[in-house]
Amino acid sequence: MDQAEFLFQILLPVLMDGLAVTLKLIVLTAPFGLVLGILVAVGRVYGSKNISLICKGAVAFIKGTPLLLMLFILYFGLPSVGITLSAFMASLVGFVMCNGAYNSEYIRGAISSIKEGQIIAAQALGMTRMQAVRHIILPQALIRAIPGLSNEFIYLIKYSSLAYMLTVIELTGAGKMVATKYFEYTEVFVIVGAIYLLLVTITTIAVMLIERKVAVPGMTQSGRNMLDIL
Amino acid sequence: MDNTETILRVENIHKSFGDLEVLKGVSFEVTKGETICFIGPSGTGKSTLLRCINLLTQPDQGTVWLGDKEVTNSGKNINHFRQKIGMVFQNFFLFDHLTAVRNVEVALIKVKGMNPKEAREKALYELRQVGMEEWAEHYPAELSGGQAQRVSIARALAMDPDVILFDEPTSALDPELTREVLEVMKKLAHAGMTMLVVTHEMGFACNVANRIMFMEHGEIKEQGSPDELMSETKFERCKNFIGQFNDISGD
Amino acid sequence: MDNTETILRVENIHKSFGDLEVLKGVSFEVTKGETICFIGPSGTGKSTLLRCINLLTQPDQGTVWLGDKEVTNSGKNINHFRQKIGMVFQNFFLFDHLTAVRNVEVALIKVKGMNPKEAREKALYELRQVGMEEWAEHYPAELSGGQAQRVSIARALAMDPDVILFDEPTSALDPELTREVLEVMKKLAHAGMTMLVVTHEMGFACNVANRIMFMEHGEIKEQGSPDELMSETKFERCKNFIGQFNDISGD
Amino acid sequence: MDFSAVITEWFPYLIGGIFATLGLVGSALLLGVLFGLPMAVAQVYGKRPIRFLVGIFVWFFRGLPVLVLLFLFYFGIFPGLGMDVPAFFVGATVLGLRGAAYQSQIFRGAIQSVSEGQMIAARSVGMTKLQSIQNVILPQAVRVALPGWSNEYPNILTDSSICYAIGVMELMTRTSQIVSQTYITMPIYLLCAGIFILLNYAGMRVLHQIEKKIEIPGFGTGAA
Amino acid sequence: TSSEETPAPAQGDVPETTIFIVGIDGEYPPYSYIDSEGNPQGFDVESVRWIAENQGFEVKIQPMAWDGIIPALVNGKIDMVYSGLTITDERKEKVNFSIPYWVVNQSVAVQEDSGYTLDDFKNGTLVIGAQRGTTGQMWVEKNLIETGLMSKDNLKTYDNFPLVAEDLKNGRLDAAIYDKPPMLDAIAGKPIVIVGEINTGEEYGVAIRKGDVDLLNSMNEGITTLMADPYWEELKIKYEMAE
Ligand SMILES: Nc1ncnc2c1ncn2[C@@H]1O[C@H](COP(=O)(O)OP(=O)(O)OP(=O)(O)O)[C@@H](O)[C@H]1O
Ligand SMILES: Nc1ncnc2c1ncn2[C@@H]1O[C@H](COP(=O)(O)OP(=O)(O)OP(=O)(O)O)[C@@H](O)[C@H]1O
Ligand SMILES: [Mg+2]
Ligand SMILES: [Mg+2]
Repeated sequence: MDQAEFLFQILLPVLMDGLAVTLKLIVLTAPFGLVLGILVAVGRVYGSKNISLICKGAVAFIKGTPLLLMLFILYFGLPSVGITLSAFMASLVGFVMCNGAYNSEYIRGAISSIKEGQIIAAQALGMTRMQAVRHIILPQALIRAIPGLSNEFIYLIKYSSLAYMLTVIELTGAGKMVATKYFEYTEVFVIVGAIYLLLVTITTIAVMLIERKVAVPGMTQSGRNMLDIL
Repeated sequence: MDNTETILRVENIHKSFGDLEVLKGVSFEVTKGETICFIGPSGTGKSTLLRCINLLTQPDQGTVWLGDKEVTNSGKNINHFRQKIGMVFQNFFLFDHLTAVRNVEVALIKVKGMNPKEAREKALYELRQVGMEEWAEHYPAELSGGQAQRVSIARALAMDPDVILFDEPTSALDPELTREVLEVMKKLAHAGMTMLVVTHEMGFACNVANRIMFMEHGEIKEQGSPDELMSETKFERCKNFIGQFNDISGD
Repeated sequence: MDNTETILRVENIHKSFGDLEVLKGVSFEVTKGETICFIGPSGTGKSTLLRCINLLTQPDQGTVWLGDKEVTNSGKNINHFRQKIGMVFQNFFLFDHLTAVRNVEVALIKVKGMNPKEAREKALYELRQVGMEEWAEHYPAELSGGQAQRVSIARALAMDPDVILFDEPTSALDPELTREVLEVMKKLAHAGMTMLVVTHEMGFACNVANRIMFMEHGEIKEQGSPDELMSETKFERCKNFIGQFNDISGD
Repeated sequence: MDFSAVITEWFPYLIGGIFATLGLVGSALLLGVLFGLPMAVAQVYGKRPIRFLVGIFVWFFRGLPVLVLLFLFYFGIFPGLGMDVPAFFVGATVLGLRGAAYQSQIFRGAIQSVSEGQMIAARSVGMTKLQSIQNVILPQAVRVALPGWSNEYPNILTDSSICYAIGVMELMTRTSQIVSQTYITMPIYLLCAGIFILLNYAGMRVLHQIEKKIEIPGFGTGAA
Repeated sequence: TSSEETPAPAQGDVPETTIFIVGIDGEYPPYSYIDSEGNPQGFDVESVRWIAENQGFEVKIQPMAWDGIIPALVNGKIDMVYSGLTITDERKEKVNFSIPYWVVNQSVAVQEDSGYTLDDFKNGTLVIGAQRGTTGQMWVEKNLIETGLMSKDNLKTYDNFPLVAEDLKNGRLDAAIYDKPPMLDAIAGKPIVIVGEINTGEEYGVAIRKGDVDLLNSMNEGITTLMADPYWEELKIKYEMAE
């Protein structure tokens, strides 16, 4: 069997199946992670004392537990209390929790960087606190949080590979299967690495375009430095 | 003033921050169409007083009435009163992520529930009133200070308020820009808007105000018409304070 | 002025930002001990001119001489000249992470290589000069605007500059705080410091300046002593500009 | 074998894993700062070619999975340079350089958040650009960056377990080894989670202390 | 670290004993694992130590994750992999294998009260769990999936066998396949029973870098000697691997 045959007939088809699973994981995780991040951040900054404390504790717990262990707990641990999630669901829940917790930190930072005057002015117009948060604070915070959120999205691309530990055969897992069978570790991981690099590059370019689209004069320095991507 | 209906009544407002008593029982009444200027040294509680009126700061004691309704203790209803009491800030506090026209219309849509088309029309109308219609699509960072302040006045006007509170609307501006903004305010005053203005612009105060209130140490120490301020002995402490501005050139 | 030595010479400075020509050939000389005030409308290039003098902005053309040495084209040596040309900014620009005294001494230690003990003494001395010795251990955020500006003057003074450039040093301050800072500047002027001041404070300009320069559209349009400004016909355009400040009260 | 007996027997071995983990994380964090901070400065103030090079570095190290980077350095780069270095060293280097890529972006954001006036003022008292960065910009930027920087700690902690691929046995690996022999799964994984949470908590406490210590009135360190 | 990289001893000197580095999986009892002191142990580990002494070289045992172990071998970071490694044709293209030293039989386990039989398993009607890279996984792929008897989604692969056992207990799996001796350990005390064995006929061998012929020869010689030695039986008894 020559290299080309191995590459095109064996490796790539398997990797493409894996990639599909990886993309499914990412595409499903990201929106929920964002929403969770927003809710937790708002809960922490504007929620009542109890809500704020709960959010803070949950974030500390999630940030403190390595994701792999979190996945093990969700998948292997929960059945003992009667909750049996499929491997895909368990991965998804784990990723959303993790992604949400980190996102909330970036959004929280962005919220606190917004001048107090913005919320005061909104309230002076008769907006309720929550209206002010929704229509005035969050839009600004989200724009500022984009760099952090995109960092987290890139992390998500990479840590989605941990789903493999729960029997979900995504990109990395697919690669590993082929590698163990044929002992072609180097080739396999170079290609898997290249695919991840491609995903990350696409993401960074997409983020750049988004930043440029939502850029508000004087509010961010977004898009200033294309070089930080390439 | 052909209308003597009392539109705003402030009674015995007290406010402390920690140990610091900032307002020590302030009371006054405002007639519809009146323009009142507050002057006085820094840290005297002028801004705090304005904020107590629409409960952006919660007073420790005292009541505020708008027409025949109590503003203090209005609970959830406060958002209704805040629409009726416009406010313009020293640093404009425009919403940084919205264009001028969106700044004006956002509360119309989200608070008043107006439909977007109507809101846009009204917003443009108000921008025209302050001479900013051409700048409707610009973001706050693209406006000069005077322009930003005029947009913020349009934003307050759009809610059709009964009273507008101005907290040092020109003190972040240089003389030329100050002039732009004072012109707009003068126009408003002449058009019969009820206004409470904290300012250091004695020229404006003397020329436009119906009444001037001199505040010091959390109390209204002296008050009267501009003419009284200029002529009578009543405004002794106040004249002393104003005197300082000229000191430096009279050395 | 008993000393007529020319300390600063600015010759034919041009500066454009993109298509916008901000300075169109500005020239003037400053005698040791002189105080010069620059006035003029916003956007006229006053700040840009000051920055061109110590090359914080690189002029496109023209030369600046300090004493008999050329500042422009000084290459790496510019940092030496910047020590000799102090600068005080509208927004103070104190180093936010350093206490007042550390703000004053940091350049002494890091730039002049003074030993920390001496530097501390000198810093405290300069703070005393501006009446801020008691606040030495406070951080910028804990100071009022007037206090912060005084510290920033002390910071400039500590370098023993030949000239100090002030860019609207009081325009971010309210009237009372303005007075504090102008007092300090007046003291400096009387003590013989050479100063270039961009300001809107006509009182200060008339009272303290040896010469007033009226700038418009990137050029010095009119100049002369305060007396000339007050009396002669020469300052026509300038008086027109100043007039605006009073317009509003003379309606 | 019951759980407590297992733990008594294996505890010393786990402790060894904690040290390996801390060693990896510690050196990676240190390397990350040592390289990340200058890279951030270069990216903001550097000339075009330098910015470009830093950009490539960041793209590369953020884009590739840790496992691939480990292979690349362990089997490719270090041997290629004729250096025969221990796996631990390779692990720390890779985690460190990868950390530098991420941290440079955290620091860059912080540097850019320091207002322009600070630089102008520093130059106006005669400081050179480098002096201004050292004495004025960085002391402020570091304070701003600290909260975001603290996210790096759990991130590296998580990635450190991948170093087993080149033979470094840290906490997570040792946990799996114990599981594979004792066949007690959840309790041991939970114990491991507990240790990680403790480590993370301890790290956060230390950071918090530092934040408190360098706190300056009116200067937002955004302490959590 | 590799023998090849140490410079050849100068002429006339007494050659020092060469040290070979042996890569093992630290999570594959009873063949290779780490004891609570942190020392490598196991059937394979003791075997290679015996062979080294017999053949006159020294060994250093290096535990590694599977992901890195073959690249390490190919790149000369280690000199052999002696850790329950199945000999396959695909793998033979990349590395040399010693003569087989062990024949592996797979056992199939199901939940105690499930009623599943070995036939159910072989018909491809069950959801099967296996440890990644083991003979069990390969057997299922070859005989059930590639023959179309079973959908490939019904084979779940795990990082280690305890997790397979855990999921069999949790009910996500109908059956599990694994080497018999460790299977016995893994299911002890759990509601899981072995329903049969499959003679896969697959064999374990030592993987050695292509071209490293001397080492291959001495390992082959060593293995032959060991298997003829009484120590071989002792080892089998010690690790409960006697048939
Ligand atoms: N939220 C607050 N917490 C604590 N102290 C406050 C707060 N708001 C205002 N103060 C203090 O109350 C006093 C009065 O402040 P206020 O802003 O009302 O004065 P002012 O008359 O508007 O002064 P200025 O002319 O400087 O605006 C000041 O000493 C100020 O420091
Ligand atoms: N770095 C820059 N890039 C582009 N344009 C600039 C820059 N700095 C200043 N300008 C422009 O140059 C013109 C002159 O600015 P400058 O700040 O010197 O005016 P000024 O007389 O100081 O006005 P003000 O009284 O408002 O401070 C303005 O139109 C300004 O927008
Ligand atoms: Mg105020
Ligand atoms: Mg200026």
